[in-house]
Parts: sequence; structure tokens; C-alpha cells
Amino acid sequence: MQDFKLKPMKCELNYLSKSDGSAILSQGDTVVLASVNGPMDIKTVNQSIEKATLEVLFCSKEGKPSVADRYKENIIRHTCETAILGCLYPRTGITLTIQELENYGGLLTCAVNCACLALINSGVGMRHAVAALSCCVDGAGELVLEPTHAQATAARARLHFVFDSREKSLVTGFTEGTFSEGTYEEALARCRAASDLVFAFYRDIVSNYCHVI
Amino acid sequence: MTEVYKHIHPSKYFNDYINQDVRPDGRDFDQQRDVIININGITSADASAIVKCGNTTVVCGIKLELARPKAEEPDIGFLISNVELLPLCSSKFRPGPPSDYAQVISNIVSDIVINSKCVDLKDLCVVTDKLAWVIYCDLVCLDYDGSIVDACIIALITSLKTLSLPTVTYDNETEEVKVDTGVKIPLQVHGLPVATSFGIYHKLPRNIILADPSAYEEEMCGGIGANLIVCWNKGLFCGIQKFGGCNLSTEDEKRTISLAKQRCKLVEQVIETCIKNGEVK
Amino acid sequence: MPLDYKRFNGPEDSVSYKRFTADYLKSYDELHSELIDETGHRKDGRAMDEARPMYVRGNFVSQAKGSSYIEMRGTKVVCSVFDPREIVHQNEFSTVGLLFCEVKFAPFACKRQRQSHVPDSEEKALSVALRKAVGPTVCCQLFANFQIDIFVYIIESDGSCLAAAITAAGLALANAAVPMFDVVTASSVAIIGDKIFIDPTEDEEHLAMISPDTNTNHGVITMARLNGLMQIADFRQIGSLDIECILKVTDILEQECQKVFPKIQKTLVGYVKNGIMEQKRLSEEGKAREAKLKDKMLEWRSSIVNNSV
Amino acid sequence: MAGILLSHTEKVYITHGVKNEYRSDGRSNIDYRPMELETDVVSHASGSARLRLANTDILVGVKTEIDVPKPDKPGLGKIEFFVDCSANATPEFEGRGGEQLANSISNIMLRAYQSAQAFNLKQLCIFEGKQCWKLYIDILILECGGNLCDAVSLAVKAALFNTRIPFVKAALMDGGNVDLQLSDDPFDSKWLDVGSAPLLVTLCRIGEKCVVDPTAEEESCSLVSLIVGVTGNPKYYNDYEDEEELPAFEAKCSVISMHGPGSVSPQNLRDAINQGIIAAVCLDEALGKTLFRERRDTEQFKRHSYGFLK
Amino acid sequence: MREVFLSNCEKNFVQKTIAEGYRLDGRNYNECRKLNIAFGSEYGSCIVSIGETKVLSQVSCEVVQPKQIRPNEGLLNINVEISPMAAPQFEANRQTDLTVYLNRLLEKCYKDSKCIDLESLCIVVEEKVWSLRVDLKILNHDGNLIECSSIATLASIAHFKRPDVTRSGESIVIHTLADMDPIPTVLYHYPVCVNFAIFKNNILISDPSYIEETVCTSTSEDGTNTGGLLVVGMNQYKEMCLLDLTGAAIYNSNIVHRAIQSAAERCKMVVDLVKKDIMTDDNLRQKRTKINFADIITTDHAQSLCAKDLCIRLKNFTINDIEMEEETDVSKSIDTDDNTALSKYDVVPSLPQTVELKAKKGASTWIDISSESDED
Repeated sequence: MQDFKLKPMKCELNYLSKSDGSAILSQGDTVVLASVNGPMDIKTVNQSIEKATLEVLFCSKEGKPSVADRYKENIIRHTCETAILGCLYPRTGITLTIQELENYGGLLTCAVNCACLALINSGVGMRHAVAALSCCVDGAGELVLEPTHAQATAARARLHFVFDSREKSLVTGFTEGTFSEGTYEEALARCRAASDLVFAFYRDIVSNYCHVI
Repeated sequence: MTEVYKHIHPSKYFNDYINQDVRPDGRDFDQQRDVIININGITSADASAIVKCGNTTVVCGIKLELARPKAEEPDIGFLISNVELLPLCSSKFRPGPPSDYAQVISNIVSDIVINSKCVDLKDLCVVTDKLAWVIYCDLVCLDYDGSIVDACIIALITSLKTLSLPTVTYDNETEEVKVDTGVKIPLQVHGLPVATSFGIYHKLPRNIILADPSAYEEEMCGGIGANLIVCWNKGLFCGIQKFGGCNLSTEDEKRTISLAKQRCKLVEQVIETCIKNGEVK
Repeated sequence: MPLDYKRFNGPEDSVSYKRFTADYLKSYDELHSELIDETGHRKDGRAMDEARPMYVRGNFVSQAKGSSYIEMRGTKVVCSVFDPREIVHQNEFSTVGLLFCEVKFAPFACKRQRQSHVPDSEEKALSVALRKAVGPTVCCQLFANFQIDIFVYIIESDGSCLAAAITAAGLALANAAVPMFDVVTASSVAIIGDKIFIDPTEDEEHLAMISPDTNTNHGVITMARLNGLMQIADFRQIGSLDIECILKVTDILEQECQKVFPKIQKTLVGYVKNGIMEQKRLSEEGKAREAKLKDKMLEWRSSIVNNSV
Repeated sequence: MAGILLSHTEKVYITHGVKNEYRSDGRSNIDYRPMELETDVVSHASGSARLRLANTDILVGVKTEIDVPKPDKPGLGKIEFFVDCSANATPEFEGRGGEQLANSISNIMLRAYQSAQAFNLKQLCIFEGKQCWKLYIDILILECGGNLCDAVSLAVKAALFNTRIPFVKAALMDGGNVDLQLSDDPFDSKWLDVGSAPLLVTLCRIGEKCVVDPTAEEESCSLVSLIVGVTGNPKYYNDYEDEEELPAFEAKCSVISMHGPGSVSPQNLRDAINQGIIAAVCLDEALGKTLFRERRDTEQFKRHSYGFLK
Repeated sequence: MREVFLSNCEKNFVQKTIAEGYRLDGRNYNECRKLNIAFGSEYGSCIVSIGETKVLSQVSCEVVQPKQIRPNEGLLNINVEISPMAAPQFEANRQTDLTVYLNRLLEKCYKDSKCIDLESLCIVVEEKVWSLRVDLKILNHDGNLIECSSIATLASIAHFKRPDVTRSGESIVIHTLADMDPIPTVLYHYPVCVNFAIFKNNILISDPSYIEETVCTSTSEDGTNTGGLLVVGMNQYKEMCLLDLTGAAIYNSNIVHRAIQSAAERCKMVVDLVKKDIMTDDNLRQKRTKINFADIITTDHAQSLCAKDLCIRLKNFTINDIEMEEETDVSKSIDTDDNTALSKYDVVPSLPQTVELKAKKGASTWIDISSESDED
């Protein structure tokens, strides 16, 4: 059961006053800020008559854009697109901006979680919530759930998964390094089980705000 | 007539086929397209491969250059791979700098190559802190018909396997470099990563997994690009990426993995025979 | 130079290893003597007035409206043409359609150096030349306010790139069923002194661009020709040539363009034939299906009649 | 090119005129318009010239810089053309409007100067493989009145004729570096040898005939034009003691290029090239004599400077 | 950038209230919002907030070749980026006039004022120098961006430490932070840009909010514009290094005078705060206390989105009046709660008029309405 301990999470919603929804989330030492604007009017070329267009922008701390940032945007966009009920807002755009504040491993999982919280906060209609978890294979071949920065950098492989809140099925997955099939399945199962903790955390945060409103 | 139907009602057209348990191009759900490889067809490159997976065509050309290694890592060389999605390969792409999508594909391909550790970058260092090889792998898509990553990886690995480095002598005193193209040493390539793309089509009661989706199928499965890419390399995974599309159940996942394994063996055979034939010539 | 953030970049100071090979810098005379052997044949065994064999095919890119691939030994060119589309950012109505041409080299296309991804002046010049060459043959007045995109990609370049690009574009346009006045073909020659190299390779072109110390002729000429109308669509010369030479070469080039023409024609006619056959087959199949349906219908009707009886 | 709107009748008038060798401004088909040329107009540049051909106004400045030669051409200098289409010339050039035209002009200039028989880059070499001069030729189009290419080539040749490059002593130091010594005297410099530099002649096909030096109106009547670059005769640009001993000069084409959406018949092409060469030779003689006379006058302090920028 | 429209009634209302001596959030003319500086775990990263305006700043360095004309000087680059995060009207990856304006002012203030010893950034003359890059990300745009980003720039540069370098013959060794103590940047003086909004050509307002900035630069109903924005750059020694006016011309020289005087005070205050905060941060780091942006997250305090809109001025009420009325549904633990659980809004003296909704896990909701008189 010890494996099921996640890094301490801290979150504040509505951190930004100008955005329609925003969240700042820390998981361990990694901190991410996310803001959601929309649904709002966008250029006709980008409009889709079937659903809202989701635009994701990932800003690294040091400003210079890179190919890896585009990849992160792609992952977050795909993940959030499945979560949002885009068909409720045809011909509109939703902008999701993510700002890295501190990176001590697990940046992308933290960003996905933070994006989900910001989306919840913005009040955009959602199919389900998503929870991202990561897990790594250390030198001895042992699985470590939610590794620390040192563990993650030394690891042979890092696996990241995103689950939905309804069926706990896999929404997004991405891996680094090499690993065996058995490891993959174990990691997937373990992360899936641990995703409950993340959802519980979401519920806590949201219920806090329910009291206010 | 079918063409008109396809244009007017793309999703219904597709659904009609799927309901008959067949894909628009006549394949089964699990069936992959044929792979054709041609090596060293481009003489101006140091190594090259042209790969066709069905209609999807990717050319990989390798150019060798020499440079000073990075100060932080003085004993390793460089392997730079980029994917170009030309405007000529599909009307989805416009001229100009690489689109976001092209950058994502570049990143995926480059990640797979790095993760599989198929080239030891230390082999590329000539003299520590002074001289190292830079392998520029430019992957160019000539025809975009889905599952681009699969074709890119095959093209890249095949051309790396046929690449040999000329011998270099470096004079420490005068810092003079001499290259002898007469003697060439083949580059050591460890392992053989093979990527397999899948599309996940949302259908009740069960989602449908489409192996090696075409561009049209990718579009029906939720936009440009495959939903699931499994990369298998000599008994180990070196990358499982799933983006978007529908959610994946556990059984489906198992099936994709076994399909990926089968595909890996097949592609390996194709590459090996191709290289052997090339050597004989 | 600003760093390209949209690609993976290698180290800035990297240079091609060929710079350090023994035969990187050869003198003019050395290069000159290498081009022709004692028997008067060229390096690759061709006679002076012999063009390289040309492989031509259309329908190369499945996603394009029309496309073509041309290979002349070391020169490999792909071209694709897309449906006309509305001109973006245009305020005025234009009575004639626009052609947008882009010629690009693959990074690994040239033997000597790696081509940069950013379009250089050569690529831009080739694009302009291509537009000039195919412009006269496309019926631009038929698609006012629209533009047709023509993309040419040079996978490997071993001389006569522009000629190959123009011929490929002509074929791709016809393949895309764009209304045209005529088929355009192109050919090029390199001139070194009194020798005329037809369909030159990269080495021959390279040498033809360098002036020897003596005041002799040197240069490269590319001509695009509308073969049915006997018109010259584009004529491009570079180097230093006297007038007699140019006039002589003009005749030669006209003949060369004419030689390529039947090949393109044959390819095109082949596709049209195939298309008609396919159409026939489909309509026959359709008829067969209909007949079958009719039979079934009759059967069904009769069964109903029988039942009711 | 520059937003000229002509009615159908006007076009017919011009076309018929050309057919009868009589153009709307009274010239014949092979006549140039009068032009004004001034050199040494920009004091900061190494060489400069301003040319006004009827309404076309061009300013060219040449700047020199020390650079490293290309590895595959160690003994040659570098030359670069940059054309700026000022929005003053026509409102269409505003923003990026003139970019395409600017590119095509700089491209054709570069091609025209490529051959060593047109412009020898060896004279720009300082130390083989290590250091060379790089010429930046900035061409500013101030006003568009047709026939830009010809005007640009004339102005560039005049500016290059006017360019001095300082004498530099180069010596190889230890470690492969080159030590450069520049004379303190700014007049310790040499003229560039530009006698053979090419001039461009635009031949505009109107109807079945070709005209040189088209006006903007004539340009808009024409579907296709041919640009011929012809090397110059060094005789006119230098003070040779004995003209007889010079090698026989033969004008050569350094570049031919076609513009516009139309096509030409082979016979038309041949005639046009011939016509272009004849025109270029005449133009070159006039330019050379003028420039050379001006230089002599300047040396004898007889020069009267007039015009703008001075 | 999408266009943002301001309705006439909004415009008129703001102009009227300001003419009458009030501001929308109840501040006095020369009163500034609460300034807060939070440092991140790395050297040279901080988030500065003035009220709701928030700016993230990060300084990074790399070794580059110096410019030929200044072979012994390092380089400084300032780069401002405004993403859609700042406000919905901004578009991604698009430079707006505002970005260029901010960038230029900051360059004037920090590059042209020569406050940084660029020569100390030189490693090998003509070959290697440090290039500092300041990346500013606007997180939330609620007016007074220039002041906020200038303080962020200053704080991050002053906080930044670059790796130590040793030269051995030809080669240089760059030490990691763990290897050798990093070196702070040398600052000759600390310039700060202070921003004022001018209304009706004689009212000077410090620290304008977004709506005040928009109103003062737009034309009023009668088609005239009598307002503008005045930026004064000044260091702690009251030396001016920047003066920038946007909007209507000033025909009242007195106003510039007042602005400069007010700016001097503000600069002094800001520089002192920056210095103090860096000192505290340094002390904490010496004690190996972990400092992280996670510290700015407050969990015991939840603010609903509408809190901003509830900022109203209640001059005629005292807190006691309200408490009397609402005593029934207010939990008994108000006072104790106020003292123990300090949330960021409770300690804000400059925002006395906020009506705030506060929730604690498990506790029932309660309402706290405070007013100016209460604070007094």
C-alpha cells in the first residue's frame, strides 16, 4: 500500500482574475499554472461547425519555444478534447494556456491535472475529469509510482498515463525509455488504481468551492 | 458515385463500411498495408531509404557532417532527425515552416530513436572534445496517407543500418582533419524498433481498432494522426503513445500489443532481406 | 542566424565531411579533363548529344489532384498539383487565376552540402522560373479569383533540375485535369568552350558556370517549349556566351524538347485510356448489378402474385 | 506593374504604333529615353550612382566589407545585391508588396554578374582562402517609370565604376590567422575593374515586334518581355595607350531571362536577342565614355556637381 | 489581438467617480495596491503581483560571443510575452503593440540606464561573455503592467546568480551550482518604472487598474481626450532614467512635477522591499529552507470568481452593524479565525473594502464585510 502514496498536492483555483477559469497546482516540487478562456468567438478559418476548437498553449519557463513544447501541447490538447463536451459549443474556441513555474519531474502529468482543474473551474461542460499519473522503472527493474525528481532522472523508463473518471479507461499514454510488456501492464494497473486518489483530491478541491458558492 | 457519397457524407460513408466489417480500402480491421523498401536509391545522400506503406511514402536521406562536440558532453556525437510534411504530400499542409503537427511527429520519431538506444552516440565521437560526427536524418513525406510514424521509423532505421562512416584522422597539433572515403566502417545499429499505428473508431457497443489507418481513417478517428502508436524493439517496448480518440479498454490494448509484435517480426524480415539484397548487388 | 525553433537543430558549426576529403578542391583543368574520356564520351558513358533516359509517371501522390514523378538517373523530381482554391488575403477581384509555384530541394539533394530548410535564393529563383514556364500554358482565365498550387520537390539533384521540374509540372497539371493550351516540356544544355553537353549532370553544370581564364564560351541554357503551338514559354541563360552559340543552342534545345514530348503524351494518353476502361468496367458492373436486382424483383413479385393466388 | 490602367483603345493605339516603328513618345523601337546619371552622390558609401531614366529613378550604393571567402571558392571575393522597392515609388510597394519584384531584380543581377568574364571576383581577393572583400550593392528604387532592369544595371555599373577599395596588406601569422594592415591614407585605394560588367536590356514584345526601354504604359500592353544581359567593352572604361593592341572585343550574353505570362515564337526570340545585343553595345559605349570623362574631370577638379543629395 | 470595447456608461461612470475623488476599488488617488514578490526555487525567478496583476520573470544565462563593437561587455536581453493567460483578448504567439511597448520601455529602463555592470559579465575578451536573458510572462493583466513587469525584472535580475567560471589557459570551466557558489549580478543602481494615469489633465492616479488605464487613454464622449498614461523610470537615488507619455498632451507642467515626486517615494519603497525580500530569501536559502513557487498557493482560502465584482464601498456602515444583522448565521469563531488563519486577503490593508467569501474545509460558510472605518 505504500506505493499508493502520491506526492503532496496543493491547489488553488481562481488564481487569475482575468481568466474564465484558472488553477495553480503543485505536485511535490513541480508547479504549474493553467488558465482557460472561452468558449468565445474565434476566426472563421479555425471554427468547426461540429464542436468547439480547443487551442492549447504551453509556455516553458525560459521562453524559447521548442519542438518538445509542441509535443506537450499536442498531448494536453488531445487529452482535454476527449474530456470537454465540445459539441455544446460549436463555432467557438476554448483557449487553454499552461505556464510552467517549477519543473522537478512529472511536469507533463502535473500540467494535465492542472489543465483539468482549470477546465472544471471555468465551468465548461465536461464528459469526465481526467487524472494523469506517472510511474518509473528504477535501475533494479522495480516500479516506483509518482517518482521523485532524483528517482525519475535515474530511471530506466518513465511511463505516464491519463485516465478518465468514469470508467478509469486509458485516455492518453506516453512513455520514455524501454520496458517489458509485464512492466507496462503492472504500471498501467497500478496507476489506474492510484488515479482514485487524484480524483478524490479533485473532489475535495471542488467541494471546497461548492461551499463558497 | 461512391466518391460523391464520400465527399458529401464522409462519416456515414465510413460507418457503412465498418458496419459490414470491412474498411473502405477493402482491408480487415487488423490488416496492415504492404511495406515496400528501396535502399540507397539517392546517391547524393550518404545513406537513404524510400519506404512505402500502402500509399504513404517517406524518404529518408542521411547527410554526414563533422562538428565539435558540446562542452557539457564532450564524448558523444549527434543524431538529428527531422520530419518534413511537405505541402505536396497532402492538401492538409501548407508551405512554410513546419506546422505544429509536423513538430509533434518529429518529436515522436526522435523520441523513439533515442529511447530505443539503437545508435550509441559515443560511437559517433571521433576525438573527445574536438571532433564528432553529426548524422542528419531528414525524413521527407512525399505522400501522406496515414500512419506516418510507422513509415518514418522504418525509413530511418533502414537507412541507419546501411550507413557507414568514412575514416577520419585528426592531427592534435595542427588541428587538421583528414577524411578518407575509401575506407568506411558501418555504423553499429543495436536493435530494430518498429512502430505500429492504430486508429480507434468510436462505435457502440464496442470501439473498433483499426491497424495501420489511412489518412481518411485517421480523420474519422478524431483528427489528423494516429491515436495509438506502439513501438516494439527486440522484446521490449520503446514507446507507447496514445493521444486522443476514444478511450482504450484493457482487452483492446492487449490486442494492439500482440498485433504490434507480429508486425515487428514482419517488418524486420522485410528490412533484413532488403539490406541483404542491397549488399549482393 | 536566428535558431530554428520548429526543428531539431544540430551544432551550428558543423560542416560536411567532404570539405576534408582529398579531392575537395580540384583545379579547373582537372575537373575539365575528367568530364570527357578519350573516346569522346562523357563520364556516364553518354555521347555529347545524348540525353539521359527519362522515367516518367503520373499519379504518384495519392492525396494530390494530379502528380508526377520524373527520374533522369541522378535527378529525381516529384510534383503535385492541388485543386484550385480561393486566394486568401485578397481584397480585389482578379480576372485571371493565379499560379503558385514552389520548388524545394531535399536537404540531402545535393552532393556537396546539406541544403538548409529555409528557402534560399536558388529555390526562389527556380520557383519564379517554373511559374514563368508553366504560366503561358494554363488557361488562367477559366478560374478567376482562384489559385492553383504547384509544388515541386527535388529529391535528388544531378543537373538539369529546372528542366525536370518544368516537365514534371506540365505533366502533373495535365494529370490534375487543369485546363491547358498545350503540354510544356523543357530541356537544358551546358556549354563549355566549343562543346555542348545536352542534359548536363551536376558536375558538367558546375564546370560550365566557372569561367576558364581564356575568353571562351561557358554557360547553361534551359528552355521550356509548348510543343503543339511551337512557342517558347521560357528561356533562361547564364554564363557568358556569344550570339552564334546561343542561336545554335536554341535550335538544339527545340529538338530536345520535342524529343521529350511524345513520352509525356504517351503517359497521358495511357492514363486517359485507363480511365475510360475503368469507367466502362464500372458501368458494366453497375448494369450487371441492376439486372440482378431486376431479376430478384421479378422473382419477388411473382412470389407475391403466387401467394395471393 | 505599377498600377497603370489603360483602356482597350489606348492599348490598341500603342500596339499599332509599335507595329509602324513609331511610339507614342516619338521614339523608334530601338531608341532609349534620355537619362541623367550622377556618380559619387552618397558620401558614406564606397561608391554610388543615381540614375534617372525618364521617370524611373534609381539610387545605388556600394559598401565594402572584409569577409572570409567561401570554402569551395578560396580565391574569389563576394558580391551581393539587395533591391529595396521604396513605397515612394508606387503605393503598391507598401509593406511587402515590392518584395517579389525586388527579389527578381536582385536575382537577375546576381546571375548577370556570375561569370568571371562579366565581373571578375578575383580582384576582390585579399588573401587566398582566408580573407576577401565583400561588396554589398544596395539598390533603391525611388520611382517607377518602366524599364527598371535596364536602369538598375546601368546605375550599378556606374556605382561600381565609382567604387574604390582600400589597399590592404595581408600577411599570414602563426596559427593560420591573417594579419591585415590598412593604410592610414583614405585615398590609398584602387578602382574596381568594371569594364566588362554587364548591362541589361529589356525587350518588350508588343504585338509582333520588340521595343527597347519600354515606358510603364508600354509594359502594361505587353504579355512577355525578354531581358538580355550583355558584357561591356573595357575599352571605353579605361585609358588604353594603344587601342589597336587590345584583344578583339566581342559582346557576350551573360544572362537571358524571360518575364511575363506570355510565350514567344523561336524566330521572335532570335531577333530579340540580336536586337538586345546591338542596343546593349551602344548603351555600353555611351555609358563608358561618360563615366570615363567624368572621372578625368574629377581628377582635374573640373567637376560640376549638381542634382539632389549634393 | 481581439478588440476590447468599453461601453460609454462604464467610461462615463469611471470618469465621474474619479472626478469626485473616488476610485472603483476605493483607493485614494496616490494609493497603490498591495505589492508582493514571491521567489521560485531557481535563482532569478520570481512572480510579482500588484493587486491582481501578476508577472512571472525568469533570468537565464548562456555563454555567447560578444558583439564586435563591444568586445568586453556581456549582453542583456529582455523579452516580454503576453499569452492568452493574461486576458482573453490576447492571442497566442502574436506580438501586439503592447508587447513592443513594454519591451521597449524596459530596455530603456534597464539596458540604456546602464544599471547592470555588463563588463563584469565578460569571460574572455572578444570570445566569450555571459548573455543574460530576462523572460517576462504576463500571467494576469489587471492594469499597471509596466510597473509590475519592471519590478519583476529588477527583482529577478537582483536575485539572479550566474555560475562561477574559472579559466585555465585556453579553456574555461563552467562550474555547476553545487560545485561552487554562484555569483550575483552587479547592479549600480535599482531603477523602477512607475506608472500614473492622468485624468482631466490634472488628476494623477497612482497604480491604475485595467479599467482606469483603458478609460484614461480613450476619448470621452465629447470626442476629446484629456487623459493619458505617464511612466516615470527612477532609481533609489531619485535619478530619472525614463519618462514616457501616452495619450493626450499635458499642458500642466505641475502634473509631471507631482508625478516625479510621487514616483521618487514609490521607487524608494519598492527598492527597499525588493532588497529586503531578496535578503530574507537569501537567509532562508542559507538555512537550506526549500523555496518554491508552491508556497504561493493558499489552500485554506477559497475565493470565488465573483469576489472582484463585490468590491463595494460601504462608508456608512461599520462592521458591527452588519454583524448585528447577520449574527444568526455567522459562526462564533470569526475572531479566532481571523487571528489564526491568515489568508492573503486578511492582511491586505490596501483593500479594506472587499467583501469576501471564505470557506474552510468542513466549516460552514461565513461572510466577512469590512469597511474603512473598521480598519481605522
